[in-house]
Order: sequence, then C-alpha cells, then structure tokens
Amino acid sequence: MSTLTLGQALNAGLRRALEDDDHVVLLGEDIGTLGGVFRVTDGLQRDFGDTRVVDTPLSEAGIIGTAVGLAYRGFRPVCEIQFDGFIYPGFDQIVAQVAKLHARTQGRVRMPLTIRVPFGGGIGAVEHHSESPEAYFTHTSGLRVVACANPQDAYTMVRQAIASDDPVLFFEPKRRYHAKGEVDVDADLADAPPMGVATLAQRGDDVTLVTYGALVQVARDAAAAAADDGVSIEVIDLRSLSPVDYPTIEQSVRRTGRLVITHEAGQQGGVGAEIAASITERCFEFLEAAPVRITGHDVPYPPAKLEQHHLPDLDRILDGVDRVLGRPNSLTGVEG
Amino acid sequence: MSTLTLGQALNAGLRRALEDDDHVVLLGEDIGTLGGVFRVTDGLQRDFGDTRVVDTPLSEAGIIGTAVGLAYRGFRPVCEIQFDGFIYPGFDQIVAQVAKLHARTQGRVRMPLTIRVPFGGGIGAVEHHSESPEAYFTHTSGLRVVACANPQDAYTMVRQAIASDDPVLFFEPKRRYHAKGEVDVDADLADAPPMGVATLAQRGDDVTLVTYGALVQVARDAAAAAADDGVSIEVIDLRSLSPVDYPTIEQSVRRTGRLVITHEAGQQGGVGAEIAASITERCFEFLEAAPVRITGHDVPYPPAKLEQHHLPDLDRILDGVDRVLGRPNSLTGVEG
Amino acid sequence: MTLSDGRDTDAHHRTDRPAQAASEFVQLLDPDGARVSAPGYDQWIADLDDAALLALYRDMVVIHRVDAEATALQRQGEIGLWPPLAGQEAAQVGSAHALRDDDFVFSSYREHAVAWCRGLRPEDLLKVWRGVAGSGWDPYELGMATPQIIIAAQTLHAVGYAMGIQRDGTDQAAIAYFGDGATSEGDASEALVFAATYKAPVVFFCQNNQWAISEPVGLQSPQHLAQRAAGFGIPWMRVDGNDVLAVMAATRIALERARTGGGPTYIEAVTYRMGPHTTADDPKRYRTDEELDDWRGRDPIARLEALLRSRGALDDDGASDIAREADAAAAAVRAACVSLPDPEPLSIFDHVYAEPNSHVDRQRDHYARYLAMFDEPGTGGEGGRA
Amino acid sequence: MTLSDGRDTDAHHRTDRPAQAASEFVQLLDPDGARVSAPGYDQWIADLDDAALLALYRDMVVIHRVDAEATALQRQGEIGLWPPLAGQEAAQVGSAHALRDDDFVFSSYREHAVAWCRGLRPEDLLKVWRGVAGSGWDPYELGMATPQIIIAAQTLHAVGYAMGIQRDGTDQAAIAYFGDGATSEGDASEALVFAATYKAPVVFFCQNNQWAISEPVGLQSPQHLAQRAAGFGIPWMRVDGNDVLAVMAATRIALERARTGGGPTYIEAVTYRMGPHTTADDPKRYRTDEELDDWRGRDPIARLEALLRSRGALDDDGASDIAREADAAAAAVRAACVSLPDPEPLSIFDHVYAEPNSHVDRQRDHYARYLAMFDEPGTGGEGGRA
Ligand SMILES: Cc1ncc(C[n+]2csc(CCOP(=O)(O)OP(=O)(O)O)c2C)c(N)n1
Ligand SMILES: Cc1ncc(C[n+]2csc(CCOP(=O)(O)OP(=O)(O)O)c2C)c(N)n1
Ligand SMILES: [Mg+2]
Ligand SMILES: [Mg+2]
Repeated sequence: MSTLTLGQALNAGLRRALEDDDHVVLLGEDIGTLGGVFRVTDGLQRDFGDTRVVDTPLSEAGIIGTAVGLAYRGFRPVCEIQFDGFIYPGFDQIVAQVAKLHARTQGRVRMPLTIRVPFGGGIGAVEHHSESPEAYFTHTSGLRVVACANPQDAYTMVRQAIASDDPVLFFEPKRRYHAKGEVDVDADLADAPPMGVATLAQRGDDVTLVTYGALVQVARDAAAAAADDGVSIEVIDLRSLSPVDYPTIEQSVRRTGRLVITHEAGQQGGVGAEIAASITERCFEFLEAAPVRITGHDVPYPPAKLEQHHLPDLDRILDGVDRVLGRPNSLTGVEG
Repeated sequence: MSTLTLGQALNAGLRRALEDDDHVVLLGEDIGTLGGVFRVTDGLQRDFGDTRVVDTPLSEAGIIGTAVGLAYRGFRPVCEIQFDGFIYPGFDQIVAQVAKLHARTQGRVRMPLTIRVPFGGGIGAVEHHSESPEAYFTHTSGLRVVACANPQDAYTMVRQAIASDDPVLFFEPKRRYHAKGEVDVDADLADAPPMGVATLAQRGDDVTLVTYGALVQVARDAAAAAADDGVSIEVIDLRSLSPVDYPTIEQSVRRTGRLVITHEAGQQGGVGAEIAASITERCFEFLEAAPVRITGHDVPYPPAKLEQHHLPDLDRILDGVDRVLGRPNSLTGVEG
Repeated sequence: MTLSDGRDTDAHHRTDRPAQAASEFVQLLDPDGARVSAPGYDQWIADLDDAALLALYRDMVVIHRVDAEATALQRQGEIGLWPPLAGQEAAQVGSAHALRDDDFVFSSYREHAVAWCRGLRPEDLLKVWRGVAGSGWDPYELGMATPQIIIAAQTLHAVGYAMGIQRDGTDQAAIAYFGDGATSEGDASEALVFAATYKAPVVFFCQNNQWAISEPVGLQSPQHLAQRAAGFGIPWMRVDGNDVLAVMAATRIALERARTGGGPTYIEAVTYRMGPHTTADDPKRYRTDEELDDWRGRDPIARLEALLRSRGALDDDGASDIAREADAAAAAVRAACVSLPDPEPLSIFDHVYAEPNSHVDRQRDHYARYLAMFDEPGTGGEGGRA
Repeated sequence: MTLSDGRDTDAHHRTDRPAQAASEFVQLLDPDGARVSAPGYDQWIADLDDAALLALYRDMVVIHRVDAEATALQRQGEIGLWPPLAGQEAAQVGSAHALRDDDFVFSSYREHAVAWCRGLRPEDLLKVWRGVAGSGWDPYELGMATPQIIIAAQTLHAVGYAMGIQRDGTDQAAIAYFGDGATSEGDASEALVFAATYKAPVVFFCQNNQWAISEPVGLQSPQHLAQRAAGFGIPWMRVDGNDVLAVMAATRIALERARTGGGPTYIEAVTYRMGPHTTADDPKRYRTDEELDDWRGRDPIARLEALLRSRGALDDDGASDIAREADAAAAAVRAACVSLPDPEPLSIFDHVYAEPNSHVDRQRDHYARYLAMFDEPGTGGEGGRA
C-alpha cells in the first residue's frame, strides 16, 4: 500500500500501462516535458521516450484522429484532453469514428482508445475549464464512459480502460487531483472490481444517493451530516456512466424506495435523467417518491465567484434528500 | 391556403424571412446553384443573390464560426448542415460559442442563429445520413431546440426560429420532406402558436404518447390502430425539445396516468429520458405506470436493410402502449 | 530582409467558374496518347513494360465497366446509392499500382478502383451500398480501411497509421485519398500539421475532380490545392490526374520518400468527375455540357489505349478480350450483389462493443423477445399486429 | 511544365529546439533603437512624429506596468489567474495603433494591450480574471469581442464579421489575434479558407511568441507560420514583433488592403512571451535561462525608448512622468479590482437566453426558493444547515 494523491495514482497507472504493453502510446498537449498541466504524466516522457509519450500540435481532432489511425495499426492510444471544455473540437472524431468503427467494420477493427478528460468545477477557473460533458458521451453508442473518484480507482480504472478493447472516455475529477488515499499498486488487475460496476461508498437504508467523480466525497459528507439528523443515506459511486450498473442501484432502491442523483453537469439530458428514467422503469412499484436530481443549473458554467451557487453541495444535496423523504424542503408547496 | 410539401413549406418560410429582414443570410454547402441536396433552398440564391444565400467551403466549423461573426455584426445567419451526421465538426463552435456568447457577454451580444439540420432515418441511406443528434443540443444550455413535423409548422417555425434572438437548432424530419399539407402562408406570425409550445396531434384519454419530427405521423397511425383496439391515445407533438412545454404534457398525463415517449435517437440519455424523469418528478402521484420509452436502439445507426429494426414503428409503439397499460407485451414476465 | 512584401503577393479571387487553370501540371502521356517527357518523373516509370502498361489498362477498363454496372444496379433499385468514379480511373489505378501490398490505404467513398486494384472480391464492392453491412471488406485483408464518408476525417487516420509505422520501424507507407472539397475541412489541415511535425510516412493524394457536389473547386481555394501543402512545409506535386503514368510516377516518388524517412508528400491529381456526384445528384443543375465535352477529350483510358496500340501492345482482339473480361467482372458484381443475404435483425447489436456490454446486451435481449412475439402468435399478446 | 519537383522541396523537421530562425523578418527598429530601412514598409510609418511615437511608448510602458500589477494581484489572491503579456507589448500596441475605432477586434486571452489601446476602463480589465463576469467590457463599446479561450475559435468569428462588413459595404476591417499554437487548430485553417474564398476584409495577426504553454513553435510547424497563409492564397508578412514600427507598418498595409477590397492578409509577428504562460505555469520546466536572456536583449520597450531619446523626444524627466502614469494606471486597476462587487447569486440565470425561457426561468425560481430558506430560518425547513 502506498499513499498517493489521485493525480499520482493516475501517473502510476499510466506508467504501469506503458510498462506492461509497448503498444500503449500517450498523446496530448503539454504532456511531455511539462508532464501535463496537472502533472499527471510527469516524468513519463523522460522514462519512456517521446515516441511513447507524445507532445502533439494544438488540435484535439488531430489528437483523436491520429489515435484512430494508431489504433488501426494495433496501438492503444491514451489521449489527454487538457480540460473538459476543450474536447469539443475532437467531438466529430470521437462520435463519428472512435465510437462507430468497431461496429462499422463488423468487429474487424478495434478502437481501444482511452480519452482522459479532467472534468468538473470547484477550482475557481475561467470559462471552459470546469465543464462536465460526460452526458454527450453516454448518449453516444459505442463508447464506454467512466469516472474515478478516489486514488485506488484512479490507478486501477485507468489501467482497465487502457486494457479494454473498447474506447473509453475516462473522466478525472480535477478538483480531487490532490486528494490522498491508499493505493495498492501491486494488486492483480484481475482481482479488482471490473470497470463497469458501481461501488457502495457508504451503506444506508433510507435514501439511495447516486453520484460519481468529485461529488462522491460531497455525497459522503452529506451522508455523514444526515446521519446526525437520523437519516441513513446509501451512497453509490457509479464509476461507470455507460453502461450503468443498474443491478447495484436497483438493489439499493428496492430497499430504500428513494433515489437522489447528483452531478455537476446540467440537469436537462444529464446522466441523472437517464438514471431516474431507468430506475423508474425498473423499480416503479418500489419507489416511495419520484427520483430527485440535484445538478448544476442549465446555464453555461458561471464565473468563478458564482460557482458555489452552481455546483451541488452538501446543503443542496440534503435539500434533495428532504424532498425525496417528503420532509420540508425548498420546493415544499410548489406545484408540479 | 396552399398545398405544400414540408420541403416547399421550408423554402417558402426561408424566402419570407429573406424578404422580411435583409440581415437574414443563408450559409451552407450546395445551397446556392443546387438549392441544397434536398432542394429546400431552391431558387433562393437566384432571387436573393449570392451574398444573401451563400455556398460555403466544405467546413461545418467554418459555417457556424463565420455565422457567429456575422451575428456579432448584427446579421441573422441561417446555417444549413447538409445531413445530421455532419454537424459534429461544427460542434465546438455550437457548444462553446453559439450557446454561450449571450451569457458570456452578459447579454450584450446576441446570437440569433438558426441551424437547420435534416434529421432522422427511414430513407435507406448510408451511414451518417440518418442520425438523430438532438439530445446533444438539448443538453447544451443556451440553445433552443425545435423540430417540425408538418408543412404548416415547418413554414411557421422556421420563420419564428429566424426571428428569435436566441440560437435555434432547427431539426427537419427528412423523410417527411415530401409529405404534403395545407399551409397558410399569409397568416400573421403573431397568431401562430409560439415555437415553444407543444401541440395536440390527436386527442385521447388512456395513454399520452409524446414524440416529435417524423414519428408524429407514426404516432398518429399508432393511435388510429389502437382506437380500433379500444385504446384511446393522446398524441403530443413536442415541437420544442428545449425548453420542453411541460404544462401541456402534464395536463395530459394527469388525465391518462400513462406516458409513452418515442424517438428515433438512442434511448440512453435521449430526450425521452429527460421527459420521463421530469414528468415523474412533476406527476408522480398521477402515474399508473412507469413512463415507457420506445426509441432507436443504443447502437450506431445500422445499415439500411436493418433500419426497420432500429426505428420505432407502429408495432413497437403499440407494444410500449401495451406495456404502460399493463397488457401483455414483449417484456411481460421480464424482471427489472 | 523582407521575405515577402505582402502587397505584391496578391491572391486570386473566386470567379463564377473555378479559377484554377487545369493545365499547370506534370504530364507524361498526353490526351492523344503520346508519351511526353517530364524531367524528374520519367525515370520513375521507365520500368513499365508492355505487360505492366496492359495491367494498368485492364484495371482501368474493368473498373470503368463495373462502375457503370453499379450505376445500373442503383437505377434498378438493387442498391440505394452509388458514387461513380468515371473519369478518375487513371488517378485511382495509377496510384494504386504504385502501392505495395503492405502499405495501407485510407480512402473516401469514391475510390472503388483503388479497392479493386488491392484485390477486392466482387461480392464485397456493393455491400455498403446495398445497405447490408457497414463495410464491405476486412481492412486488414485488403490493406485498406473502410471508406470514409465524413469528409476529410480519414486524412488524420492515415497520419496516425503512419505514426504507427514509424514506431514499428518498417518501410511501409500510408496513403490518404480525398477530394478537392475535403481540403477545406479542418481535419485535412490538421493532418498536414501532424504529418509535417512528425515527418510521418504518409502520402496525401488529392483527387481534384473540379467539383464537390455542386461547388466548383474555386470555392474551396483561389489557387492550386497542392500549394496548400507547401504552406505546411510538405513537398508537393501537381499532376495530370487523367494521365496514369504521371500519377504512378508521382505516387512512386512520394512513397519512396516515405519509405526512406523523408516524411509526407502531397499530390494533387487534376481530374474530373464525369458522372453525377452520386446517383442522387443532378449535375445539370450546376455544370455545362461544354465542360463535360472538354473533359471527354482528355479521357484517361483512351489515351492509354492509344499508347498501347502505338507500341503494338494492344490490337482489336486484345481490346475485345479485355472488354469481355470487364463484362464478366460486371456480371460477377451484379450476381454477387443481388444474392447478398439480408442481415439478421439481431445483428444490429453485434460489434457495438468488442467486450460484453450490459446495456446493449439487455437491449438485444428485449428486442429478441419483441421479435419472438411475431414468430409465436398468441404467446406475446400483440404479436398478431404485424 | 513541372511546377515543383516534389523531391527537391524538402521540408525541415522539428528538432528539440524550435526549428524556426527568429530573424528572417521585417525590421524597422533594431534592438538598439536604431531605425533601419525596409523598402515597402518605411513609407507606412513615415507620418509618425514624436508625439505619435511617444503615444506608442506610453501605451507600452503603461500596459507593461499594469500587466505586472495583475500578476501581483494574482499572487495576492485577488484574481484567480493571469496570462501575462510581458514581451509582447510592441506586437500588441503597434497593431492596435494601426486600427481605426470602427474596426473590430477578435482576440485571445492575452491581448490586454490591445484592449487597453482601444479604451478599456481600468475596472473592466480584471473582471473575468477575478471571476465576477464572463466578459469585462461591452464588445460594441470597445470594438473588441470578448477574448476567446477556445484556441483559434475567434479566427472564424473575425472572418464572419468581415463578411458582414462586405455586406454592409463599408471600409471597416476585422482583425483576429491568435498565437503560434493556435495555427494548428482546424478552425485557424478554415478561417483562412473562408477569408480567401470570399476575399474578406480581415487581418490575421499571429503573435508567434515561440511557445504554446510548454510546446515550442517547431512542434506546430517545421517552417515559418506566415508561409502557411501563402498556401491558402493569402498574402503574408513576417515582422519583428518586438519592433513596434514594423508591426504598425505591416498592420497598416494589411488594413489598407482590407479597406480597398484586396481581401485578407496574414501577419506573423515574431516575439516572445517573457513570463509564464499564465500565473499557473512554471516555464522553468521547459525553457532555459539563456533563451530568456537572449530575448531580454531584444526588448520592445527599451528599443523604442532608445529611439525616442536619440530623437530628443524623451529625457529622464519624460520617462519618469510616463513611469508615474503607469504606476497610477496600475493603482487604478488594483483599486478597481479589489472593489469589484461579487455578482448576485441569481445572476447565474441571467442572459442564458435573450428571450424568456420556461426551463431556465423555472430553475431560477426554484433556486431562489432554495436561497430564501437560508434567509428565513424556520420557514424552509433545513435552512439552518449552512
Ligand atoms: C463532414 C461532412 N460534411 C458534408 C458532407 C456531405 N458531402 C458528401 S460528399 C461532399 C462533397 C465532397 O467533395 P470532394 O471532397 O471534392 O470529393 P468528391 O465527392 O468530389 O470525390 C459533401 C459536401 C460529408 N459527407 N461530410
Ligand atoms: C481548443 C483548446 N485546446 C486547448 C486549450 C488549452 N490551452 C490554453 S492556452 C494554450 C496554448 C496556446 O498557445 P498559443 O496559441 O501559442 O498562444 P499563447 O498562449 O502563446 O499566447 C493551450 C493549449 C485551449 N484553451 N483551447
Ligand atoms: Mg471533388
Ligand atoms: Mg504562443
């Protein structure tokens, strides 16, 4: 066991992947000499050379598009998108090529790309540096989408993503890069929970609270606060956003009868909409109340001084918990 | 009243907009001499000249990006994206610029763009020509998203979209381009239902069936078939996908207690997820069953010979109606 | 000290017609079939004997015939759409003959002749256009990726593949085929950037067929497309794309550079699309009969035939043999096409992922149940409706 | 007949250091402040008298000082981030002084000096960087769009705006500022395509400051960036970007062309970013002290000061006056910054749409209720938690 920050754990996972398979190639802006703007690739170019860890020209379509070509040739490209808000110039290559090539070629061409994206807000950044674009990708068939929330998962899941024969959008909670945790760097990958399963971050009986990424910690804090209040919250760390591990959520909701989903992305068409709709389909007769979504507002990410009002925090989550419990809450008395 | 195809109605609406406001400028690939691959802009360059109706180089980011500049200068650009599957190279300009500029500038700069997108399948086309990308845009704050389903709406709504001071993604059901209908080309825009409201395509009492675009006709056919079977379906033509006219849907669901949503786009994170989640939030105690979604599968759009198995049709919609009514259906006996 | 006095380098402007002269290019075989000399190029085709020239001719004639058959099949409703290559036989066959089997091709939707030269099976040509599959062939078998419909996207794939070749340390090359219109897409420029930066062993092969659907090439650029490459630091050649020898020489030059560490090359092959953009297009709306006539006079096949006849390598009998061969190929393509089986409904869910996926697997299961209702009336409730 | 024998035009390749010589450019004022002659350019600044030169100097000194103050404010936690412009004063001030008030600027995040020259109010400089607003100023008041963070996106906006100018039939111009790194993005190339095709009245002003964060310009292109424009059919100039006179002359040439129907021009201003990419960057990780020293010797302000002193237009007193003015400007910026009010929580919902929007209006209403719980403890249930 080592104590690592989430960023260091990613670095260790990438290093391990580079060691294990010489077809792994890292591509991105500033990932070489600089080690990435978050230092997640620190030292990797030094140790693996500039054909394995490649500083690219400034072009996201170029990064993804050349990665597609590398994959055609049998490589396992790991692309870094510098910030969430800069993935859109690469969107066409992701949606029209990466996601579809395996199906297009009847399985003959594999696209084992990993596309790493630091995502989310809470760091006081300027525009385009705090976005949560994950729902664009969960709506895109052919992609897998995951988000890690702690150092151990960061280490394990990035290796799993790279080892996966399917393309994976790998979301990293950037405001947690410096959060520390124990990481077993020697554990066998085969023993780790598969990338597709959700995990219980906190056991509870009254309300199921589903989230991912940076909000997992906030949800645990909310659960702790609620416990003081006599409410027992079960926190599920989704980990995989596509596909979603519904059996795990169902099991919980059948017990609690109440579901709150929280994410930083906007509500309209967010991951929470899909989970609310799917769980309602699957557990309708177990639900005591409509699933509640606590999300970023449906507005462009606001200036830094307002982000505290945009991001779900402990209080807003607890307000949602109150709503699903039918206790007095901000919408008490509001119709529809 | 004139009898026009949906395509002709759009042409008439665009012509009218070009006449009414000389700041309206049409941009797109092949929209000039050729009149567009669907002939929607037929004759417009001839009549308004090539500074009003502009054939552009092959570059969707270029079309949207220069339209942003034109909007900065006070123009009302109307961009044509040739097919749904070709919008992604312009995605960054849409999501990071068009959608955000009004908010970014605290309302000082308006982005009254209309982005026309022929969408959906059912025409036996090759890849990238049958997609339904609307949910990417409904998840993007700052955009309005609409879809027309009949010639009258095509004519009216395209004019409303162009007149709107907000950017509008305007989805045209391409397999309905040749469908005919009565169009009142002289009616006052002010008398038409606003772009943001849903309309009742068919009154009914047992089940609320919500859809948009090409499936409105299929939904009406399904309602007719169900009527023979003694089931009364209310069909709502959403028209506006963002924002959604929830009061209209709510009113219906409070009466029927049952909701089916159908669209061609994939289920995961589609517009149906949002509507199911929102209506569950708003009408939980009125729902007799979980809302059911009948959608395209979550797969890349399949080859033409398989699209009949991909697209919701009358039978699949009625299977969903049976499901929400608790009658025997394809999932009878399936858990969860 | 002044590199360029900006005021003098005035750019041309688009006029109603394409502004680009279609004549400033390398030519080794003129429209009448006379062999002309171009220093620096001649030696690259000096090895072509009668047999090699006949092989070029045969492929051009055969694919021309097959292309016509595909158009006919579309008119008869057997396939949904067809983008004809007529007029571009020399550009495609000449470049394809320069390639090695272990090179890798990334093409657009129009490079049927390239696929043909790489050993395409007749039954694989029309799968996509008949709508029975997402791709006709196994890319690794043909050394050719599934044709690309998103304009210019494949240019980046070719560069990435070439970067892979560099990492493997072999002397293979990648080649990207794209059209004149494609040069305007951001991807096409980004591909040039990456190729130049990494000196990737890739050939950019632009078939300037004068039109992007209804848009003349002058709308994409006020000057020769090949010059664009120079701006990115990539050497370029502009050749008569209806001259199979010039095309082959240029492609060989480019490939040799790629194989020997010299990096990318850009070739503009000046040619013409004689047919519609696709069978859904109506070119009468945007171009004139005169233009068509003009280009008919520069036919790529006729001039090679003239050369062969003048060398005594082809006579009427030989030409008839090849024409028969072409008819046979067309018949084989037709027969294969009309007997292509429809895909299984549930194959819609195959290959969405390479690994098991709980979501898609569940949808497959549900849809299988739905379909089963129609097989077993009475068991599934409403199965009788269909 | 051969336009270019492809085999001879070999492109350079990236080495560890930028491969581009930083010296092949137009210069009118050498690093020592001596006026040198460049035919074709001299006449474009011949009208600059002492007062005009002093105005350039004053703006450069003031913005240099304000830039340093902003960095200090970041270090003190008053703003979240700052991208310093130090080193690029001549490129920005020289080009901005060439513009007319009714021209329109589309810039990146680093063009503080351009905004300053266009009449920026001190309180508007840091709004964005303090996180109180999405944009600091009214674009229509300053004739300058909100700075762009998405690399190269603004180049297309400038072209579109210029297309609007064409439609309005005026003699205004648009100018796009962007960096060396930005040239690799597809948008930057597409902007050149559109500008060339429509002959739009736009100036592409590339500040090649040698670095895109940690990436040397050689990673974006093996040759001069300005040459890229030639490939698109756009005339170009490459100037010493630390020479305010050369920058101004080139920009005036380009603007004149734009105003008179001559279409776009591309200017590469060769300069250097003396500071970090932003205050969050650590340039020691990727560049050397020697490189910094080298560029210190080419300081844009020192050489203009030397010229002014040699002309007798500036003495120590004059310099001190301007330095005091700069201090005052910095103090004004600081004072304005620290007293910027925090935005109202509910303003988060303002301006998402120009017209009423049922969805956002509802979210605003709900969030207002939520906030109200904290104002009125007891009424909303859990309001006491915060
Ligand atoms: C990104 C994208 N935009 C638009 C289209 C629609 N489209 C298909 S072919 C074509 C013209 C292509 O012209 P060119 O590159 O010259 O190739 P050609 O068809 O002449 O071979 C267009 C605009 C597309 N397929 N992809
Ligand atoms: C589309 C996009 N990708 C990546 C980034 C992150 N980024 C911000 S500045 C920068 C470097 C820009 O370099 P250059 O264009 O030379 O401008 P400079 O900062 O030197 O002024 C990068 C990569 C971004 N802002 N936008
Ligand atoms: Mg073409
Ligand atoms: Mg730079």
